[in-house]
Amino acid sequence: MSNLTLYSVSFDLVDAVLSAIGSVLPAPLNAWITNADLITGLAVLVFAALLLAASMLNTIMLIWWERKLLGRFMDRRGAMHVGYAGLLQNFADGFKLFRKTTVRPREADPLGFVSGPTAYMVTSMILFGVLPISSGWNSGALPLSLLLALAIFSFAPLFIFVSAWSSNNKYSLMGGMRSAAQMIAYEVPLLLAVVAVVIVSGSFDLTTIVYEQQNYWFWGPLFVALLVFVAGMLAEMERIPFDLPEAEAELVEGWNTEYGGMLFAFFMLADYLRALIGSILVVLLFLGGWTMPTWVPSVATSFPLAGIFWFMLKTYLVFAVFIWIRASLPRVRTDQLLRVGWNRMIPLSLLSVFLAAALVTVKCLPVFGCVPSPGI
Amino acid sequence: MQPEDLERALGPALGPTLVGVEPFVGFAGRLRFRREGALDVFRAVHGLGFAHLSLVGGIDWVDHREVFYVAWSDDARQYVLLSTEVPANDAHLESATPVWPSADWHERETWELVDISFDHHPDLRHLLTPDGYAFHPLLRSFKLHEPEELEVKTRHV
Amino acid sequence: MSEMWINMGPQHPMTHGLWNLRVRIDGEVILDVDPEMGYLHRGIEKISEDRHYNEVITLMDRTCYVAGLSWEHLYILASEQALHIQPPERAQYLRVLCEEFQRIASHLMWYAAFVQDIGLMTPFLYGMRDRDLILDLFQSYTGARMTYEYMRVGGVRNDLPPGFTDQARKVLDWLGPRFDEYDRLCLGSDIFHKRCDNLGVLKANDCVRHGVTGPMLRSAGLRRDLRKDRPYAVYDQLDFEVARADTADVTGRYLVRMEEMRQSIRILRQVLDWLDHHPGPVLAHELPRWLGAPYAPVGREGYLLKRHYPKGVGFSSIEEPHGEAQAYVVNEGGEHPYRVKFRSPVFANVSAARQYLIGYRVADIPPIMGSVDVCVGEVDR
Amino acid sequence: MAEVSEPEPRNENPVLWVARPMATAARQFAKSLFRPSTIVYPYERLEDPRFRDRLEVASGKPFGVGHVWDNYRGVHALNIATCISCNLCAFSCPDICIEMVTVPGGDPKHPKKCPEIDYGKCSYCGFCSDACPEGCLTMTTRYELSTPKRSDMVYSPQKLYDVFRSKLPMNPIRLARPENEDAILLDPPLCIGCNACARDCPTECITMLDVPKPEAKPGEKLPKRIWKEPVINDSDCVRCGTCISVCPKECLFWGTRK
Repeated sequence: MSNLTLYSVSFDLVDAVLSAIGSVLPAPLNAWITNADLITGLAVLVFAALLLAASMLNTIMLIWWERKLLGRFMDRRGAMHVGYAGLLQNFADGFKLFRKTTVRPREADPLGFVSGPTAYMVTSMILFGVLPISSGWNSGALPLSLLLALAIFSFAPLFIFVSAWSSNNKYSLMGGMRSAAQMIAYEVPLLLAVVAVVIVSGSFDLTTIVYEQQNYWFWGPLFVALLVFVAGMLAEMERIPFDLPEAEAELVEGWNTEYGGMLFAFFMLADYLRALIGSILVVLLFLGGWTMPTWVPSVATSFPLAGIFWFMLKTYLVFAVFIWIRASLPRVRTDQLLRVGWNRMIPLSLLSVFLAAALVTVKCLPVFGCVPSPGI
Repeated sequence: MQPEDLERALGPALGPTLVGVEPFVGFAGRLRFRREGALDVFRAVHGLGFAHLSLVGGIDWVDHREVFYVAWSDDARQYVLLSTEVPANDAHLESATPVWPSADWHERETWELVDISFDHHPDLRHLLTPDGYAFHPLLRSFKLHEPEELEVKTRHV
Repeated sequence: MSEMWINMGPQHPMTHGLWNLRVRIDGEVILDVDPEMGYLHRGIEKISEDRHYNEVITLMDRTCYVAGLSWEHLYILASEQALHIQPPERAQYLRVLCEEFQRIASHLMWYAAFVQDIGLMTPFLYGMRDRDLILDLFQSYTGARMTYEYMRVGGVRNDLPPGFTDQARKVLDWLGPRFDEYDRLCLGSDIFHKRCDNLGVLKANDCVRHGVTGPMLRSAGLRRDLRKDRPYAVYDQLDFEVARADTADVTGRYLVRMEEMRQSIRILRQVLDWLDHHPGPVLAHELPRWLGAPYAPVGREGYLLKRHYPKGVGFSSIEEPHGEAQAYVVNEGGEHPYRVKFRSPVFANVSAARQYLIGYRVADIPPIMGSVDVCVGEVDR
Repeated sequence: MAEVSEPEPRNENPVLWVARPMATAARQFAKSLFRPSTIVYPYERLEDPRFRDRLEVASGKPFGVGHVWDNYRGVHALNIATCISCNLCAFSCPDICIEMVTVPGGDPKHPKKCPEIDYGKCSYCGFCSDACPEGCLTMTTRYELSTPKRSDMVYSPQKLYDVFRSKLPMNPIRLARPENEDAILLDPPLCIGCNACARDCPTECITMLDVPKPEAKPGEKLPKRIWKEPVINDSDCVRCGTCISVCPKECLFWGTRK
C-alpha cells in the first residue's frame, strides 16, 4: 500500500467522478470534462480540502486531548457531556463561537482587527501543505520544506502584534510586545537546533530527514538539540510555562483580550494548529516521523495506513508531554524568559550544533552504535 | 501595663490634653484626650511603644462624635484604646498619619462614613463610597430604607 | 512605551474580587499604584445597627466569604463582652474548632488562587478539592457550606453530630500529606523560586508602620500571633507554634501559610480529643430572652422593648486567616448594637500596597497581591 | 510572651529544576486515571447513599458527608396541621422574607395564618426553624431551587406543605430553651379584662379568671371594665408576644416571674 497517497486518492476520486459524468454527456463536452488538466486541477483542490479537513479535525481533537489529559492531571474529568467522553464538546464550542457576534471596539482599527487573526490562522494552515504526514502523503516534496515550514511558522508574531496593536487595548498591546520579544528571542535557538538536525541528516527536506532516521532516531544523538527545540517550541506555541503574552493572571489573555466570537475562534484554532505543527515537527525532526524501529514486529508496521497511525500516535504523545508540562509548571516572567532565551538557550543550541558537527565528522553516532549514516 | 502606668507616663507631658485613663478589659487602658493636642497624644503614645495602629473608628453620639484609636505595643503585648470627642457641628481632628501611616485608610473611611474630617491628612478621598457621594451613612441621621439621591462622579484615568 | 495608567480591575483575574488596582507603568515596571476599593461596600456596619445581636451573625458570614466562621467568632466575642455573657467551655472549644478548620479552608482557597496567579493550574484544583472536604465537615454540623450562621451570642447553635470527630480526624489525616504535595508542586519547582523569591518585600518595621498583620507580618520575621499574645477563647490551653519566616517576600508568605495549616491540624487534633471527652451544654443558660436563639426578637414590628439591660462596650481581636481582625461593639442597652466597627486585616494590608508593589513588574502584581490574600468582602464590608 | 519554637524545615527544594512538580503531577494523573475525585453532579449526588456510606478518605475517591447530611439547611418544610400561627418565624427572620398568609382551616374570626417564604430573599440561616415552638417549620435537605420565574421563588404554605409531605430528611437540630426565660407579666390596674389576649393566644395558654370586684369607696368611681384578668400558663406559653401586641391597654409586658 505504500504507493497509496493522499494525492493519488484524490486524483482517483476526481477521475472516477468526472469519467462518470463524461460518459453520459454528449461528445464535445465529453472530451472537455475528461480533460487531464481539469482532472489534475480539481484533484489538487480536493486534495487541499481533504488536507484542511484532516488538519482541522486533528486540531480539534488535540483540544479534546488536552482537555481530557489536563483534567486527569487536575483530578477532574474534563469535557464529558457532549458526545462520547466529550468528543464533540469542541465542535459544540466552535459552533457556539461561530454563532456569536464579533464585537469590535469602537476605537479599534477595523482592518488590522480582522486581518490579524485571519492571517494568523491562514499562515498556520498553509504549513500543512508542507509537512509530510507519511511517505507520499504530502502535497509537494519540496527540497527546502523544513526551511519553508520554519519561515512560515515565524510569521506569527507579526500578525499577533498587528491584532494586538489594532485592538487599541493596553493589555493587548503589552501582550503583543511580549509576544514579539519572546518569539524573536526563541526563534534563534530554535533554528540553531534545527541546524543540528540538518547537519546530521544533510538535507532541508523533511521527507529526507525522516528517511535518514530509519536506522536511528535523532532524539538520542541530538538530545541537547531536542531539549532546545522543545523549549523553543513551547515559547513559540505560547504555552505554559512560556505563555506570558496571554498570561491571564495579569494581562487578561493578553493580545486576544478584545476578541470574541469567530475571530477569537480563529486565535484559538491557530494556537492549537501551531501546537499541532510544533508536535509534528518534533516527531519529524527527532522521533523518526512515520518510521518505526526495526525491532518492532512487521505486523505493527505493515497494516494499511500504518505510517499515519504511528505518526499521529507519536504526535499525540509529544503533545501529551506538552500538556504534562503545562499541568505542572508555573509561568515565568518576561525578563526571566528573555534572559533564559538569550543567555542559556543560544549557547545550548550552539553546543548542539557543535555536537552534531562532531558526530558527522567522526561518522559515529555513539548512542545507537557506530552506524554510518547513509546520507553523509 | 496598667492604666495607672499610662497615666503616670503620659500625664506630665500632656497636661490638660489628657482627660483621663480608665481601665478597659484586656487593654492597657482607655485613654481619653482633648482633640486640641491630638498629635502630641499620638506621639507620646507611639513613644511608649504602641507602634502599631490597628483601628480608627468613629461613633456618632448625635450631639457629639467620638473617634477612637486602637494601638498595639509589641513590647507590652497589649492594646491601648484612645478616644476623643469632637462636636457634631465642627467635627474635625488632627490626622494621625504623621505618627502612624497606617491611619491613612482608616481615617479616609471614618471621614466618609462618620463625617469626621482629619486635618493634614495626605489624601482625604472617598474610599468605600463613590466619589462625590454626599451622605455619611454611619451617622444616626442616615436612615436605612429611605430613598436617597445618589450622584456619582466618576474619576477618569 | 511611555508611562501609562492601567486599571487592573474591577473585572480582572488578578483581583480575586471586586476592586481596582490602578497601576502607573513604564514598560513593564510599576511606578505607582493606587488601590481603589468600595465596589463591594454593602454597609454591614450600618445594617448591624438595625439588627438584633444574633441577626448580625448572618452578615458576618458575608463579610468575608472565605472565612465566615472566623468573622462570626470575632463578632460573637465582642458582643459577648458588650453584653456581659459568658459562654460555656464546650462552646468555646467548638468555636476554636470552627476557626481552625476555617483557617485551613481559607488558606486552601488562598493557595488555589495564588498558584493560579503564577500560572500553575493544577494545584488550583487540588486546593479546591481538599477545601471541599472541610466544607463537607462544616455542612455536617453547621448545616451550610458557606454561610454558616452557626455561632450565637452565648454559645453555638448546636452540638456536633455523632461520629463527627472520627470523620474530622480522617480529613486531617488526608490533609497532612496533601500539604507536602503542595510544597512539592511549588517549592520543588525552580520556576516558582524564580518567580517568588525576593518579590514584594515588606520588612518588619514597614509592616508595623503600615498596620500590616497576619502572615505578611510573620513572614517578615515578627513572631506575632494573637492566639499566643492575647489568647482568646481557649487558645491558651492548646499547644501550637507560631509559623514564621524571615524573607519578607512572597515565598516567605507561602511558607508561613503552609506552616499555619500544619499547626492548625495540630490544634484541631487536640480540640477533637477534648470534645470527645467533655460533653456539656453549648449555649449559655443566662441569656436575656431576646437573645435566646429559639425566640423571636421583639421590636421588629412595634413591640418595644421596655426593659433595659446593662450597657457595655465590647472589643475583640482574633487572628483571622488573613491577619488581625478586630471588632468594636457598643451596647447602649437596646436590642440592637448601637455601633459595630470592624477592623479588617486585609484592609490594612491592601492600604500598604504602595510599599510592596512599586519597583516590581506588571507580571509580579498577581503573585504579590495573591500573597496578600485579598478578600474584598472584608475590605469593603 | 509565649514560648515558640521554629518550625522544622522541610526538604522540598528543587531537583533538576522542575522534576519534583512534574513527578507529583504525574502521580496524581496515575491516581485519577480511572476515577477522578469529581462527583459528577447531576448524575451523582453527594447525598446519595453510596456517598453516605463510604466515609473513608481514599485517593481519587470522593469523600461524602455521610449521614450528617441531614443537618443541611435547605428548603423549609411546613406541617400546616401543627402550625399554631404564632408569627415567631416571621419575627425571627433577619431578611424579612416570611409573610404570614391566611390558609383555610381557621375559624372566620381568627383566620389561620401560615408562613409564606420568599426564597429570593431567604438566606437559609435557620432562625425561623429554630424559633418555631411546635417544630412544624423545619429545614430539609432540598437545595435545587432554580426556576425561570421570580414569582416561583415565593413558596406558599401549601407548597411548603408539599415539601413536608415529600418526606425529605429533616434537619434534626432542635434548640433547648434557656432556663431563665422571661415570661409575660400583667400590670393588673391597667387591665380591662377584654379577653383579647386569651382570644388570640395561639397556644390557648391564657385563661381569663374572675377577679373580685372591689368595693367602691365613697367618692371614687370604679373603672368600667370586665372583672376578669388573664392568667398565663408559662409552661405552655411559647413567648410569641401576640398577647402583648393585641392588648389595647398595653398592660402586658416582658419580665421575670418571681
